[in-house]
Amino acid sequence: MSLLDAGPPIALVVIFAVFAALSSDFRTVGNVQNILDAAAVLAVVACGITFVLMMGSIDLSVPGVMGASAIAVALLVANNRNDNAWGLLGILVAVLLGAGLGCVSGMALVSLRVPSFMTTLGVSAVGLGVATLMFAGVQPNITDEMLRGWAVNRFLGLAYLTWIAVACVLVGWLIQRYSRLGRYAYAIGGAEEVLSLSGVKVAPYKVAVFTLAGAFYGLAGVMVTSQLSAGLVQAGKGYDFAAITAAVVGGTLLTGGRGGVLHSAVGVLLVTVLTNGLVQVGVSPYWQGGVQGLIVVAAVSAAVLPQRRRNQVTK
Amino acid sequence: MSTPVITEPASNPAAEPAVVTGAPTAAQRVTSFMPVIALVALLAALTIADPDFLTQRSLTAAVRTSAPLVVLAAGATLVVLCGGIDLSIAALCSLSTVFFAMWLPDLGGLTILVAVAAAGAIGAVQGIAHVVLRIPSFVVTLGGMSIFSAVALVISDAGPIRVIDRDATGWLNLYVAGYLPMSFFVALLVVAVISLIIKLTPLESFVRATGYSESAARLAGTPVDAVKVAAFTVSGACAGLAAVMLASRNFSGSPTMADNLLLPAVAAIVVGGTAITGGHGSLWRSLAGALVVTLLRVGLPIVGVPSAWEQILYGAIIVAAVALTLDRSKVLIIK
Amino acid sequence: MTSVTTNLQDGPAPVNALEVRGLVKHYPGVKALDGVDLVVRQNEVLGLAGENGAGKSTLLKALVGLVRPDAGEIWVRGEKVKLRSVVDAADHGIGMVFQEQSLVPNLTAAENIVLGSEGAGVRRGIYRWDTMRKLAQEQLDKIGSHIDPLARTDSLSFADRQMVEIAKVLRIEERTSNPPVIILDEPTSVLESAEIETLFTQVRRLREFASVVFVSHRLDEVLDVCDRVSVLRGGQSVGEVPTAGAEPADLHRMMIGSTGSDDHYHEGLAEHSDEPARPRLVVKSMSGSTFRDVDLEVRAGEIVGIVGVHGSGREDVCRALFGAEPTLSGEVTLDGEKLDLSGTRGAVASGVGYVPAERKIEGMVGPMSVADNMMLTKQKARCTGPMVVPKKQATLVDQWIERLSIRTPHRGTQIGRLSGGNQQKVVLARWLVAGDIRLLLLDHPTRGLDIGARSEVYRLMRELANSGVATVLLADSLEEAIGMSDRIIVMNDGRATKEVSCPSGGKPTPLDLVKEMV
Amino acid sequence: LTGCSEEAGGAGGGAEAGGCAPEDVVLVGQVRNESNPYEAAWLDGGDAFAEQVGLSQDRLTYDGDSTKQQEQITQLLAGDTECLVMNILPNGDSDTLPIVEGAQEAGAYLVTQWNKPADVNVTDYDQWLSHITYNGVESGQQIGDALAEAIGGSGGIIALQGILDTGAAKDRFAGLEASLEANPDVELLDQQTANFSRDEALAVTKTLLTKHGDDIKGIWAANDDMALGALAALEQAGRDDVAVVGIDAVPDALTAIGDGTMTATVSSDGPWQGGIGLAIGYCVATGELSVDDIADEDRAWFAEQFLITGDNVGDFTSPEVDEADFECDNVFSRSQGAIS
Ligand SMILES: Nc1ncnc2c1ncn2[C@@H]1O[C@H](COP(=O)(O)OP(=O)(O)OP(=O)(O)O)[C@@H](O)[C@H]1O
Ligand SMILES: Nc1ncnc2c1ncn2[C@@H]1O[C@H](COP(=O)(O)OP(=O)(O)OP(=O)(O)O)[C@@H](O)[C@H]1O
Ligand SMILES: [Mg+2]
Ligand SMILES: [Mg+2]
Repeated sequence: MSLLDAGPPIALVVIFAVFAALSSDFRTVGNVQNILDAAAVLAVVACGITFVLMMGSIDLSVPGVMGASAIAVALLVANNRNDNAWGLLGILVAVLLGAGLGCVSGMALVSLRVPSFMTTLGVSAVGLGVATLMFAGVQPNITDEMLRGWAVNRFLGLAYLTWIAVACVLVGWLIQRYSRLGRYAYAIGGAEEVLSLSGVKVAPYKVAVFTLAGAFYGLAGVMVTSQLSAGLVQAGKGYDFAAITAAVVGGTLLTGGRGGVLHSAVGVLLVTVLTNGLVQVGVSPYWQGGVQGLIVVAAVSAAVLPQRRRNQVTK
Repeated sequence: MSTPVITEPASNPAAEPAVVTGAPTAAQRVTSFMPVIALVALLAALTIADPDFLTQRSLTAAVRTSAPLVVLAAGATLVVLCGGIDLSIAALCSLSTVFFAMWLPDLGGLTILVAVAAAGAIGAVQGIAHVVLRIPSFVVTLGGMSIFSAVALVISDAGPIRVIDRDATGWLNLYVAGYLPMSFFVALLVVAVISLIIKLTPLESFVRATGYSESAARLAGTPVDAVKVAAFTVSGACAGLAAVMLASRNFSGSPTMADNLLLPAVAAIVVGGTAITGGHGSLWRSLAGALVVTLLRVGLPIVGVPSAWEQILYGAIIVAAVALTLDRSKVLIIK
Repeated sequence: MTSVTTNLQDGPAPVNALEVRGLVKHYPGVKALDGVDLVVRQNEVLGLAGENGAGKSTLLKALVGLVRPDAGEIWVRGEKVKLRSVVDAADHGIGMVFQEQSLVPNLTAAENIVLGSEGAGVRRGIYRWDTMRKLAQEQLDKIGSHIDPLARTDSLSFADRQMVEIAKVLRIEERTSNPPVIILDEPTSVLESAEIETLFTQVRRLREFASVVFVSHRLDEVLDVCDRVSVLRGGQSVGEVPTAGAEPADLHRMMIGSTGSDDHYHEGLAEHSDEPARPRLVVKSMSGSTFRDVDLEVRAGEIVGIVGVHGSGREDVCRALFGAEPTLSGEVTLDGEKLDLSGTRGAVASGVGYVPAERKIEGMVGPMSVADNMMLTKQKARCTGPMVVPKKQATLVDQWIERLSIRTPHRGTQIGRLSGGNQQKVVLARWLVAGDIRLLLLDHPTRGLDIGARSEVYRLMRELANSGVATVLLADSLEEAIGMSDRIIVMNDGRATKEVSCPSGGKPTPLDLVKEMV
Repeated sequence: LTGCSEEAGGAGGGAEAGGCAPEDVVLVGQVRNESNPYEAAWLDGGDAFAEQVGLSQDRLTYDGDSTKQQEQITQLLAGDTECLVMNILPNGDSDTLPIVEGAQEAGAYLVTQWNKPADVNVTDYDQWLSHITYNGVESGQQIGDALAEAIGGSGGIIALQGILDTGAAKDRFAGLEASLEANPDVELLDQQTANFSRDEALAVTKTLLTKHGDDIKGIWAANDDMALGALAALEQAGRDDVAVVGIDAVPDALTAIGDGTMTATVSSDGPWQGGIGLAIGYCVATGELSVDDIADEDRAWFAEQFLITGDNVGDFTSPEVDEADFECDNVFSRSQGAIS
């Protein structure tokens, strides 16, 4: 395990310890449960975005994809807007919608040869537009007991949604470790040209990775809908940068070929602990964002410090 | 100091006459004009959708509107050319509008310079943090973004600060030759001056070499760190100038005023055809890109596209625009 | 190798493993291939020689479907084929180890070996690591390598990675029942002599069941390992020779179309004044993370070679002297002044130049022009005040293109489009344009260069030395180190352990040095 | 630089109101986005009014992006402005002035709502017909009082603030502070911002619930979206003993009040707001009303608002546009007095 891998977990432990020392409210079991619950949605988003970052691409489509799937699921399961009551099938369709939008990002990347930065930004706008069309001015509220229950019911002290997130991290890790898709995503970030030289057609894998990521975002949109009992167009607002931050803090490189789902999970916990801790410690709301930014920069620089080399390239 | 004298090589029979020139081919010329072609195509489409859109007043308003975005994008283009990214420009711009509005009563006309200088200095600090701590620019400026927002909120007491004295920036609302808005003229000037300085000095090769291959540049003795810090400084200063334009347009400074300009500014750079991976691109491209983005932002709703469809169209068109403008021969692997 | 020849004479006319007829490939401004013919027989090692830019790599890439030829035919075992992709070529039993190492650094060796043809290693998209490891192990066993298949590739040594590449290319055997054709494009340019020996053992082993095409600029190697050599010049085949009894000079003559001199190292050019020149570079007990207490003195006009095996730390010493690697302690002076080693800028300002070994990544900026690459360092030479004067630059660049006979269509051509040797010349020229160079640090400056280009680089080094430049040379081979250096420092485990004086006329033998190195 | 002139041939100011034929009037309504019920209802109200006078409304949205709002207005004013009527929701206080100045210069009729810097006077302009808002201090105080009553006059509460740099957030919080003064036994345990967002309110409330636990008896939210987020957090924490109040009377909040899960909200009538601004502009543009005849206290006024609790929620569940509200002699009927 290299230092780059060890840095973020150490940072997580240190930050956790500091908050625990500063605030008695922070170090309660209830609060730890709360932190884990609060990390659930971000963890699922981070799972998806990690595969994209691993390839050296970037994904800004999170707000649009989550918004579209959040509204879609709210309109498909039992709700106050129409007579649909598709239950699990509705959730599946919403996740597939997310996957479809992700697929569009990937297709535009490989067929038009437009950088993912732009294709995903475009798809985000499209997703928000589609969500707004479906929203049509009236808030869809869900009455589906199962979906609402996911956020409310607990197992071993944690909400079902949190267990779903744990399952996603596990599945993500398995994909990354044991599937060709995951290993190729990793390889594409390491040396894309070598794959082509070895006769591997990378384009389908790239599309598949964006599709997979889209499915994770779609699920995240469903989870937000479950938490709020309502489908919001803004369900994914801010999750794009939060997830990228979490992944980077966790040790995934934006240039690709390094990091992974477990790294990002650590990053997610780190970011969530920070958000929670700053509130618990009582930092003024005005300063919270700033302090968080400062700590993220400090954490990353502490993690890369042992790696510094004279002629190292930092982009 | 000794000067090596190299004699002619003994035999060189196979030396072919140089038949090819380094001048760009016709195809390359077309690619370099693609951003302009995209701009014209978009304008034509908007005009077809609503013939009233193509009036002198309307175009004047559009270019005036685009001025702060052009300046922001121009500054950040330098950072992108060096292979980095500056996510803090919008937050820094917001912070600078607060600076400007706060300092104006005391400093008068000098405030413009002071605000630009302050923003430049803040940009430099980020640049130094990036090169000294060796943290990716994405992370440094992401941190900067939240820190600047917090500072702006606190010093402004979370509210807009009115600009009472409009004389200091009144000139920005004038028109050159009756038609060209002064703010856009200033934006053009910024693009032209920075471009010329880069073009006419070794900076061009410094910046590109840094962007294409930082390690090769460093081992060739190129002042990579200085170039990067300079790029962040200029990017910061441009955010400051954009702030002056926004504050003069809104008659106030506010801690969130420009926050939403980040993605449009980066989109402008990419739509112009500058490679997000560094090395290839130019400020002129970003100028055209900023105009495309502005036309999309104001044009679509004005010609009557409904809100939801406006977003869908926006998404589709920026992707199409990049498909058109990016010169793939300069960017081998598209990530 | 005689057995092959006998076979040819006695048996029925054998089908050639591979045959190329009249292959043509144009690039903008260059005719890379101009009607090349080539025959590769069964179970032979065919050498391919030619100057930098002669079209070797282009030809080979055409054989694995990476370059689509404009005209000409490719025949595989008597059958005309069109090769559209690497997979296509592999299906026909043709595989290639590329000039630049091409492994995915963050994957395991096993994955790299089976990459693109995982077969039973992947079932329905799911990796079966055990099978994968077994598959990889089979390939490694073929070449008798003992690498751990599950080691991450970037943790392997250079030589081991090369073994992985060969193991990987042998995977094509699983795709076809016919004996494969293995193409090795400059496999030795980055290897040490011991590693080269291992490689040659592999190549000879390959001949038992495959045909091999072997490219190297070290003609002695070519003659050593190949059965036959085909020579390319300017994109055309100019003939082939059996290696038995052939001399490097014969090959060289064919490559350049005229007689070359025998004295590659131009020892005759070495000027030796009687008075000892003043010391230019003085290094006193310099230590870094990979070297300790290194003392070094280089006089003006002197070429000092440093030799050592992989991991001896000589490369880091070189980089440290350029400020590209941190030094922990020690004192370095240049002409009596303390050298600022806090970064590369200080060294450059003091007249130190560095030519890195990794040309593609560290030496040049691929997408930029020849002119820009040449002028990257010495800005004053092309400027008046702060401004670049295009005319001044053009004159200067063209002058150096001619002096070093750099083959490029134009000074505005992207350097990435030149052949390796010509790229290297541009990188060297970078330090010469201003004429104020005092110390040159050359890390494998002739890696990948053809014999002519190498000879020119040697001549250049000599003339620079004669004009007073001090040179530190990490040579490509011991012969080169001995041939070029006035003195040789041997490094071992981060320490300078021995100094061998090396005047022309009193040169040590490679064996003398090897003894000191291990 | 020679040849600078004052402007690029703009239409020039001047309020010779009333020259427009009814069919020439162009109606524009601009809000942040159509993806929340309140603002979507606002634009629908505008459509209803436009239909009433046989016209149609141009619906503009700017994604809560101040610069985009300014850009759209600038572009709009660069077109034909002679009979242009704009009913605008400025994104923040700082966005009002440039819109006003632009309209004044171009000669378009402007009504703004919600956000206006206190020191800018509507009466200084003659194209800026009116500014309408709800009394944020009052609503903040009303729900504060309702909350205090719901928790029996004593106990701890937490507050969820809106976007910190908006006037609405500040006024409403000032109202809460006034309410706290009047209810000395109610203690403000904590206050955080959730940026008017349901999602953020959920996360913040969860954290505050673990921090303060059972001490929390009530949650004061600066709008209903955050109140609904807080309700979701309470549900997930298994707490049903906490009173929640909000402002805006969005349909979901009314439902919650009907269910008894939420305590109170304050009405703001989106459809009416969407129609009334256009109505005032239309009346002036067509000459039925003259700017000079509008009383000074009707140039910047608080619209009528109601505290909605379980007792009266039935009266508000289906807001209807009442055409009579938009008659030219009726447009100021909901005024609760001038903004002081
Ligand atoms: N992609 C390309 N675009 C343009 N020109 C090219 C390209 N690839 C090769 N060339 C040109 O074709 C010619 C042959 O190049 P090639 O790489 O085949 O030479 P080589 O014999 O392998 O040289 P070396 O010994 O240096 O590797 C050179 O002049 C080179 O500049
Ligand atoms: N990336 C690395 N990580 C850890 N150790 C390294 C790394 N690169 C080199 N080393 C170690 O540093 C020491 C010096 O390596 P270096 O490459 O300088 O050797 P060298 O003698 O220059 O090799 P060569 O003869 O090939 O030029 C060796 O012990 C090597 O194992
Ligand atoms: Mg080659
Ligand atoms: Mg080495």
